[in-house]
Amino acid sequence: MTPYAGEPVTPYAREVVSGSRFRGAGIRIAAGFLFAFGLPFLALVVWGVWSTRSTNRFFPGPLTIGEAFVDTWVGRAFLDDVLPSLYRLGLGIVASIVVGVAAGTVIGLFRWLRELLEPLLEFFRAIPPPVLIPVAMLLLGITDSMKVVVIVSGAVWPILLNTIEGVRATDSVMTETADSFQITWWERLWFLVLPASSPRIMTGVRQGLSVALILMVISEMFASSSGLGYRIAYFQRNYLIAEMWSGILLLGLVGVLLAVAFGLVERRVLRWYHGMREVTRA
Amino acid sequence: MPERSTLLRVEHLRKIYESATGDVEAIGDISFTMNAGELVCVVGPSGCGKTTLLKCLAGLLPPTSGLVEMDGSPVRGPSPAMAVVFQEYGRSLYPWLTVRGNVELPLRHKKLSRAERDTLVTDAIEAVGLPHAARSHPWQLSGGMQQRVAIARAIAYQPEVLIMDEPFAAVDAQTRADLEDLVRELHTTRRISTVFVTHDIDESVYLGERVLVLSNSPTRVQEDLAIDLPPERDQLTTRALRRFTELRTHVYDQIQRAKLGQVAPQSAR
Amino acid sequence: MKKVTALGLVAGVVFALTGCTDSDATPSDQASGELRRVRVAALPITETAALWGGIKAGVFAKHGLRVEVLPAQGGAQAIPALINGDIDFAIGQPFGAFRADLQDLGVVILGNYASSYRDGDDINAVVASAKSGITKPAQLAGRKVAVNSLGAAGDVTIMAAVEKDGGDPSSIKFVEVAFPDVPAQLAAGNIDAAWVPEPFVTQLRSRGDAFVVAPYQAVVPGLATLTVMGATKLKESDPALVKDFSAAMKETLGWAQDPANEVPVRQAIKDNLELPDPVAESVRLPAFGWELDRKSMEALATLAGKYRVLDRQPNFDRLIQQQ
Amino acid sequence: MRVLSARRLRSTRKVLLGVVGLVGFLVVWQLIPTLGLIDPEYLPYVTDVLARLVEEFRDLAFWRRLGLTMTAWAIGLTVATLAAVVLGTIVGLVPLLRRATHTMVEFLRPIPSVALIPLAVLMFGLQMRAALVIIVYASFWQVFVQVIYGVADVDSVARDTARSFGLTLRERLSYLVLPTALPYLLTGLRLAAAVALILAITAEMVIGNPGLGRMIELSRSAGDAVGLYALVVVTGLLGLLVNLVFRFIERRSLSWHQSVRGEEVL
Repeated sequence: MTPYAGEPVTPYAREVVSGSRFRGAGIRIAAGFLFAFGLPFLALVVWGVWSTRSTNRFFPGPLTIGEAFVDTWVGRAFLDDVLPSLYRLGLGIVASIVVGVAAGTVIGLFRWLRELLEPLLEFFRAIPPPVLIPVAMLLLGITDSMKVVVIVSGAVWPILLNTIEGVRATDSVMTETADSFQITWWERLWFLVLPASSPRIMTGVRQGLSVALILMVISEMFASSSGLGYRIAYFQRNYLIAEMWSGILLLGLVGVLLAVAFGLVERRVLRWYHGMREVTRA
Repeated sequence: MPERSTLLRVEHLRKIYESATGDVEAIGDISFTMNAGELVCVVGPSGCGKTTLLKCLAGLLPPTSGLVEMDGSPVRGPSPAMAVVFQEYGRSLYPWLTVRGNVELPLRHKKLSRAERDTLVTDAIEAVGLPHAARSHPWQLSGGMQQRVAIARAIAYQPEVLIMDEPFAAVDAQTRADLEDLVRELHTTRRISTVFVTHDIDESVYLGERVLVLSNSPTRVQEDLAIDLPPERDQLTTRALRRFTELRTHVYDQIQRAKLGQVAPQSAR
Repeated sequence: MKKVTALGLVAGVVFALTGCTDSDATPSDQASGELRRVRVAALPITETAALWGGIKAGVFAKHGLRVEVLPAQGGAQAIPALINGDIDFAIGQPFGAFRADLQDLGVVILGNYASSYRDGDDINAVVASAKSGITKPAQLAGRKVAVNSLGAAGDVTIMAAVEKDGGDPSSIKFVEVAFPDVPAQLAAGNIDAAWVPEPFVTQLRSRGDAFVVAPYQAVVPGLATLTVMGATKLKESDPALVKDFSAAMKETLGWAQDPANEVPVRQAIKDNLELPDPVAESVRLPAFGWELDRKSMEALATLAGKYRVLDRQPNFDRLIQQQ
Repeated sequence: MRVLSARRLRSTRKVLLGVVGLVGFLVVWQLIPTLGLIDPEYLPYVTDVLARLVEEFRDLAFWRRLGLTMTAWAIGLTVATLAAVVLGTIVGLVPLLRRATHTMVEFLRPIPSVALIPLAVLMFGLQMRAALVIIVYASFWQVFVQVIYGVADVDSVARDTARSFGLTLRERLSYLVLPTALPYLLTGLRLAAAVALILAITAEMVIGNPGLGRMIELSRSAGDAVGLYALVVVTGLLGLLVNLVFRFIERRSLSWHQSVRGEEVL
């Protein structure tokens, strides 16, 4: 039904796969594969060769790091360090979305509230979130909830501000339509306000995700005895260079997976939006 | 014609937009009545407050003074007895809902059984000729089809009055003719009372049983004209009738006079 | 509107400039250009008072050195800087040097800086919260104990002390808590006991928390807490500098250890750390001294090996280069 | 005229409400420790914090630290922007490169920059350079991605027109690509400026190179809650300032552009 929905709107994806249809799918797939993995592979090879010649002990080769990765993260460490981190991250993200969207909707709906809070919000958003770690430690102690609070305290702002903006900018005709059909408050929220602001909300969530990941790492670097951030800092303190790199790699993977998961959810939630944009662009 | 009862009564309606430094009088004094089952076209020069009038009728705007009465009780806000079809179909349909979802939305808070609701929705979508597109999203449809969806949504709501605000201003001529016929058809088959606001003189004469010509702002009713064309109308023969041309010319004159009505005192000075 | 803003800005600047203070200004800026510049990384803790005091007292200038103290958060930052040549010397815990040696980073220990006491009140201790009911080391088994940094001298000596007292060292749950955060965490019940240096030991005991053990004293009496480190490279390329610095260091530590100089040493704490004055006056200082106790360090490394904190032993012949 | 004064009235109301909100917040803050809801040791009185703030503002040492932080910020942002503009333009203009770098970019971009702190520390110890690595890495992607979007957004008709008139590469860059990509670039720059500030301060906190972030860490470890809160307020104000300045630049240089005008309509 929605022929355009499958297409993401990044400039990369907009690039239509070139090459004639008659040359066959095989070549196209091969070319796609080459494009997707050619450069990363090349980079790995160059890095590998370089590392065998270099004496810089802070840059081990990809093979060493790969080995360290398996040794370090496969097994118990995954349960002890990775899962708790991901749990806190997940909790933080969910809480940020709930708080951000709920508060953003309320603030967006009432003009006086918006004007009352605007300078405050601008200020709080501008505080670099890691700065709040010491404050959170003072108020909450060194606990899991403190880490989650730190994550939320940073990740909630882009979601909150984008929600306010999205709710505020709800189309006037759409609102009048809802008025004229006497749509109830809840239906209006669910069928008009939230969907209408969903593109902005999703933009906010995307920004919030990367902030949340950063704060997960930092909060663990400061006050923790477990977790991905703690481990990486620990490896560095003990000059376990390859292990440290493997931790960075793992964080990168978490980031990529988070981005992919978000992409899937976003495409689902905003199917109508991307579809509509494709149509208007055509 | 059977005897009709008064459905909508407007008396000395006045609307002034207030702003910090001065007031703008959009509607001066409008009075008219409308019977059940009538199709009344409202036509007037551009910028004469047609949309304001319509919003007052629909209860979306509170009038400054005067009275709007539905079935004998005053209108104080949006009422379930009215449904509005807006000019900007692209903005009045919700793009995140399917056609069916859009038509169904206003029915959700009506106390209807699931089956009743489904029947109403299906029936309305069929009535506007879109059963094949029920599961599409509005933005996948052409402009004309989108306006059909808006109409379907309005009739599924089962209002006593259907209010249409220049609904076809943004579609091309051919589609427009089709949609006009759709409105005529819905009116004749379902006897829905309709207020149709337009700036198009031909359209008002072709569609209406009555045409209300408005003056320039501050708006008054310039003329309340009965259209004595046969109820069976079609694009070719009706528009070719001599009476059609006469009526059209008459309305055109009225509108010109409405415009001059404001200019005249200045030139007299 | 804009004018008001601009006026406010000007007023603000004027206000700021009229009442200026500068808490950075140090009265003892050596003006002489003949002095050789040396960059030393040190932790911002009370023990560093000896270094600060020595500089102010002119000990280093006497040896032709102008010392710039760079505050390091920990050995982890200082040692890479040492290897890169960004700094010349670092004062840090010997355990960092062990780790660096195990990775062949090319770091040597040039001399001692501060040690714990063989008897009497030590400079650090494990303190347990009153409600935990812990009074002796064996009771730490199975409890949550905080150290400032996992996998270092703190947890190693605590495990040894617990075992010595008949407890199961492997069942202790160690967590990392920075020293200043310990009081609040103990009070909140997030941890049962914590290893802290002065002034926290006194502070905690006075509010009713229980002294459990001084792990250094109990396990390796007189263990070095801080040592002076340098890069092997520097030692080879500029032996004269190493020699001068070592001599100055030795003199400084002797100066600081002399009870007659306690006032300037404590003054250095007040000048350089944002500690309340009463604390600076009363904090217990370590034993300063240049001579390394190699045996105590070997004992520490052996214990670390025993408790699987280190998987190999550092090469002490290479690591320790007493000047 | 009418519209203008109506707008003025509205903006007065807005300012008033904003001030009320701010004052309300400060009062609530003052009340919490006063009523004993939170120990003043953990949440100090707002009056104490403001007094400390004034004290800091009169201390040259404070301005020196602030200068260090802002120097790292400015250098990092400049380096990142230059690199991102050059690379982004090249990659954005050549479709082949765009496809080839896609995987790489999509993998590197989400790596949280703070994960590189340990690496930066190992490489540079506690110098400003260590902080710069992190600042540059984080802000680079903000600009880079926007530049690619912008360069790729060049209207195809406009591009064909340019080609048919035989414009040189240089002309095409300055008359076609630059105007199209500029709004994107400025958006990226605004985002990057905010990110760079966050990381400049974070790096100082974690690595310990001198600056505001290190002052925050020191206040924390000294248990100086008043100083800590005062510094947090400073960072917030600083962030606000950076934000306002870059938003102003964006508005100014793009007053003709749809996206900016669109923002002001509502």
